Amino acid sequence: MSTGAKPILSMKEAVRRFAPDGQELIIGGFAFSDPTALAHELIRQQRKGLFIMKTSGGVLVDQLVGAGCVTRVLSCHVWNSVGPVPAHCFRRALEQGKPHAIEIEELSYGAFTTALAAGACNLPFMPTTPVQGAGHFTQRTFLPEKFAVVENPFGGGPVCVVPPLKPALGFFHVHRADEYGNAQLFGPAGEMRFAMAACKKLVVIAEELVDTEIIRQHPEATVAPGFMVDAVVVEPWAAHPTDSYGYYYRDLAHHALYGELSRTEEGFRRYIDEWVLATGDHAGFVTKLGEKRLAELKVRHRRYW
Amino acid sequence: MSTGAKPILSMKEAVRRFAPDGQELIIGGFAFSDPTALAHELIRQQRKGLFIMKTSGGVLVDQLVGAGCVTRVLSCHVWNSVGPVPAHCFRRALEQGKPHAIEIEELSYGAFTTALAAGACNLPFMPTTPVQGAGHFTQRTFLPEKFAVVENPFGGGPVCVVPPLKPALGFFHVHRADEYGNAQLFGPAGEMRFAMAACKKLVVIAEELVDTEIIRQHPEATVAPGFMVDAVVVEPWAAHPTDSYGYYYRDLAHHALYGELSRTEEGFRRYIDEWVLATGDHAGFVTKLGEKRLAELKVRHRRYW
Amino acid sequence: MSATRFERMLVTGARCIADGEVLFVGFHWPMLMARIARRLHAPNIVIVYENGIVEDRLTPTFPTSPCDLVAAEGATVCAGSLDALYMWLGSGRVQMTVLEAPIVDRYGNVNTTAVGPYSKPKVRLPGSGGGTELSSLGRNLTLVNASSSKRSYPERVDYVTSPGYLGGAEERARLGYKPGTGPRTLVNPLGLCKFDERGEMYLAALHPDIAPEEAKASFGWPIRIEGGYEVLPAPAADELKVVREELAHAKERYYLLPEA
Amino acid sequence: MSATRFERMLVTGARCIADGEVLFVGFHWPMLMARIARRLHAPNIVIVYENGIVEDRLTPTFPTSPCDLVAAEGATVCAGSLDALYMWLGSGRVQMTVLEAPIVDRYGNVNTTAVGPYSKPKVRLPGSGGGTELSSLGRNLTLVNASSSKRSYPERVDYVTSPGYLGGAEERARLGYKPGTGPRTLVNPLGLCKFDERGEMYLAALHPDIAPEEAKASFGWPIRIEGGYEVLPAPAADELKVVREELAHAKERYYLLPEA
Repeated sequence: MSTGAKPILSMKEAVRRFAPDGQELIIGGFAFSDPTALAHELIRQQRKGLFIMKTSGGVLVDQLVGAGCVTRVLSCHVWNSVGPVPAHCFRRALEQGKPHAIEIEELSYGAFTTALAAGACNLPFMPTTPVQGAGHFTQRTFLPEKFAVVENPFGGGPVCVVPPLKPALGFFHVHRADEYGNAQLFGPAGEMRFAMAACKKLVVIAEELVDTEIIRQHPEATVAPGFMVDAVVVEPWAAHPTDSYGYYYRDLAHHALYGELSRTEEGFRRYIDEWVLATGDHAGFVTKLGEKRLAELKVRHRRYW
Repeated sequence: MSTGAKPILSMKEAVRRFAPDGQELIIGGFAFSDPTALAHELIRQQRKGLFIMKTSGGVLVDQLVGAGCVTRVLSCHVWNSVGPVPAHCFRRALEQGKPHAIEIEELSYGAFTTALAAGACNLPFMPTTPVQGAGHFTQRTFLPEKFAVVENPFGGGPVCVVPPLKPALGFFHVHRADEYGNAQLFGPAGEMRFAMAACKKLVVIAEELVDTEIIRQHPEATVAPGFMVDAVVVEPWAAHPTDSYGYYYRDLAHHALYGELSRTEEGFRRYIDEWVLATGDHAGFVTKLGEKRLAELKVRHRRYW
Repeated sequence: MSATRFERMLVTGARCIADGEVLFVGFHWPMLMARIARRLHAPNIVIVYENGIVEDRLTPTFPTSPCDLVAAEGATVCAGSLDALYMWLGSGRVQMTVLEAPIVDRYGNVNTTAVGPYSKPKVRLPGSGGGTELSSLGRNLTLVNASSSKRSYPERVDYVTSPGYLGGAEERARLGYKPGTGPRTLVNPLGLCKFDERGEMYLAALHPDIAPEEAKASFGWPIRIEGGYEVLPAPAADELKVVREELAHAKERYYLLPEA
Repeated sequence: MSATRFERMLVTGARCIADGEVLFVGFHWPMLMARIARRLHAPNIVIVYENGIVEDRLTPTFPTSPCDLVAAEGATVCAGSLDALYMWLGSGRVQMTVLEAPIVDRYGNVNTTAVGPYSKPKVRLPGSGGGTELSSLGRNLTLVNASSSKRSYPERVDYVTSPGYLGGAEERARLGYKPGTGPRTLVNPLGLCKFDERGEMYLAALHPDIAPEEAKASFGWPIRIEGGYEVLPAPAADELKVVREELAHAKERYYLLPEA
């Protein structure tokens, strides 16, 4: 939350500095721009007791849960969207307490979006989707005040409202950033603009670092002004196996591979050993994917930016 | 509110079809992208009794008020921002009832934005800036329910809220649109995305009509999807004398000319006679501006879109 | 080869889609149905997704989910979730809403969260995503359930992820849900269900080879069937051709298809 | 030529701006002050405007208002008013807020709406714009009043457009305004005013040639002056040079300047 140049950190260093055991953090992406490279580094550094907020958990949250890094999840959806097949680790944790039990708190995507909007705008609450009668209205695990109902002061009955959500820390995948932290994302933005602004501290994970003059060419695509950003990580392919609009496509085969291996605890361990631990860092992971796969995934049409 | 091709209307025809006497309408722009060409046509067609909503009224609202088209204004600001000099007609109407009295209702820009956001999202109300104690909280002319105060259900005291604002009709200046009504705006957007979505009917006034393939090149800049739009007017220089980002600059000399002439009722009449009535339509107005002025105002650097 | 029940479900669902409408399409089979409809009789539909994409034409590649960004290639609009869920869906601008409902009860309540007790589920499912919004806010809500097993139609779901009529239409109205919302239709391999004014599901149409008794036996409560229920016409040749092409395409895109 | 009082006001205001901060800058003289500060000692400020522009460097052309889009040429961010007013200002991310206050009272309440009765004003003014947000939500709020006439400093404004401390700091707190908001400083041609813990304005600093009695006579109430009030240093040569260059530039851009 300041102007001027920001630290440009390796993923290792960013995780070390910002995300100790027990950290509360929101992770960006909505089954696209999921910074899986961050999850891998959290696993490599053997984080414990994390409180992860993520709208669409996907394979990323599944891996963190499977690796035993997480004790709390706030989410609206956790699944492997290719197939689709289950998020097996997530299921094992909730159904069988393996590798250990986790606490889950749920919102709908709209409620999550509006709670983040309230947090971003520093408003005391925000009307949201009517969800009275839904399970996530009644069922409250660790956020007893995740919804309330107020009378509409202008008449017309009960209104479901959410409190502002203000994550202590956010890690968000973006397409590009400059040294001041100005961060740009093209394509659909989901809830990301609000989510980034709701964070007390914010780290962006960019596919590429660019000169500020490049940022100025598309000022509408800046999803976080530099003054919101605390550090920048430059990590190409950080969102693999999800999509990065204009950069690379969803890696369906890798989703399927993970889906297959993670059916068993042993298979999941193998995936982590082979793809996360043995690779050492994300550059190693990318090398393991191989030139051929990368070439297939690369978006081939010319970007306009 | 439908898919498919939309009527492409001349400004004359759009005003005739959509804006009869007594119409409630919100006009887009926030001292930039003010569709002054619309105001001129409303004056040419001698509209009466309009209820105009406009966040920043500017010279546009001043002219409508001076020409006697308006009985109600909902606004957060009405002034000639070059100089700055007063919006003389607006002052005369409120101070002296000339050419006739008008009713004014006021919001702050934030309250206006949040009321439009609530209208756009179809939410029953929205928390806004605390304005209790401010004049526009207390003073209510024709919107007795423009604010309310509710208790924060999550604790922490009174919260000022606004009801949703849903204008019956909107006319908005945009940069370009296609035949389906997909409308794009570059540069700052102010409250425009919310304001357009809050309207029950919506007409866009585009600097240029483009092929849908052009729209697809910058999907992030689409401020109104075609299915929100009821008709398209193509009118280059429609926002003169305000700016149209990437197209032309604010015409300071013209703002000053208008500011000077409108000091008196007689001078205002002369301006209207000469610049609005005698020109016949906006193409005539643009011709009267002259090649030299147009060349000065045109944005010279290369647009990226 | 004659059409499987699953293929007939896709055709029935696609036929429910009228040309020229704005559709909010949820994950999975609804996406396939909308694609089939677009190729057949509804080329001018405009599809919106929860992440803010507006897809106004057939994409070259079938997206595996709304967040598979091949859905955004050539999109006319890329906005965000506040736009999609509230400015487009909640505003009533979307004319039809299509949501997958793998477990659905008598009153159209959908469970995609947990079977068994929430805190110790027998089967844990993905959760809501935007499903709650589709069912809370969507107009002309059409549910899709590819199963005809009784387990998929309990009398009351263990967990209401996407609210239907809750305990009945009155309860839904009382809690502040807007008029015009709530499920209208359910498409499944047996045929079509509708909802009566009390919010209860009934069998309204069946495929030709399905006997009313067989259909009724698929539901976990004594479901009502209209005396003069409709018998659905078999898929036409062009419909079946498109369905099979799209299923082959989906399979290439790692879609898991039901056993034939 | 020695500095005019107006020029000294601009220098004083510019000096209040610390390098490296995020500033929310309102219409008119605040824009000029921020520009002067940027050229002098604060090149690294980041200026945000209510329409969603982030201006992180000196624009070649001085914008006549925040909506003169020469302000957006080369901007790093073009967003909207919800971003600017709430996500940046209301969130507390803006470290200093500068608002023109042409009529301001004992408790820092600003009137830019109407002099005389609201329904039949003697002088009608523009209204709030985003001014209400700047004073309601802004941190380190600095007001600028280019007048030193008593009419510009009534004991109580006829209309509160931008709330200061209302009837006193207690009232502001009671109504739900956030701690840390409310006016801190007022810059005018006489010097600087500050606000005490009850929210009342007092004279804290004067330019060298201004006697306390003269200053006090400009206010419509018996304003308190600190015994050891500060005497402001005269503008340095470089400050005056920049001020005059920018005034010349502003004049070319149709800014109306006060009579010398």
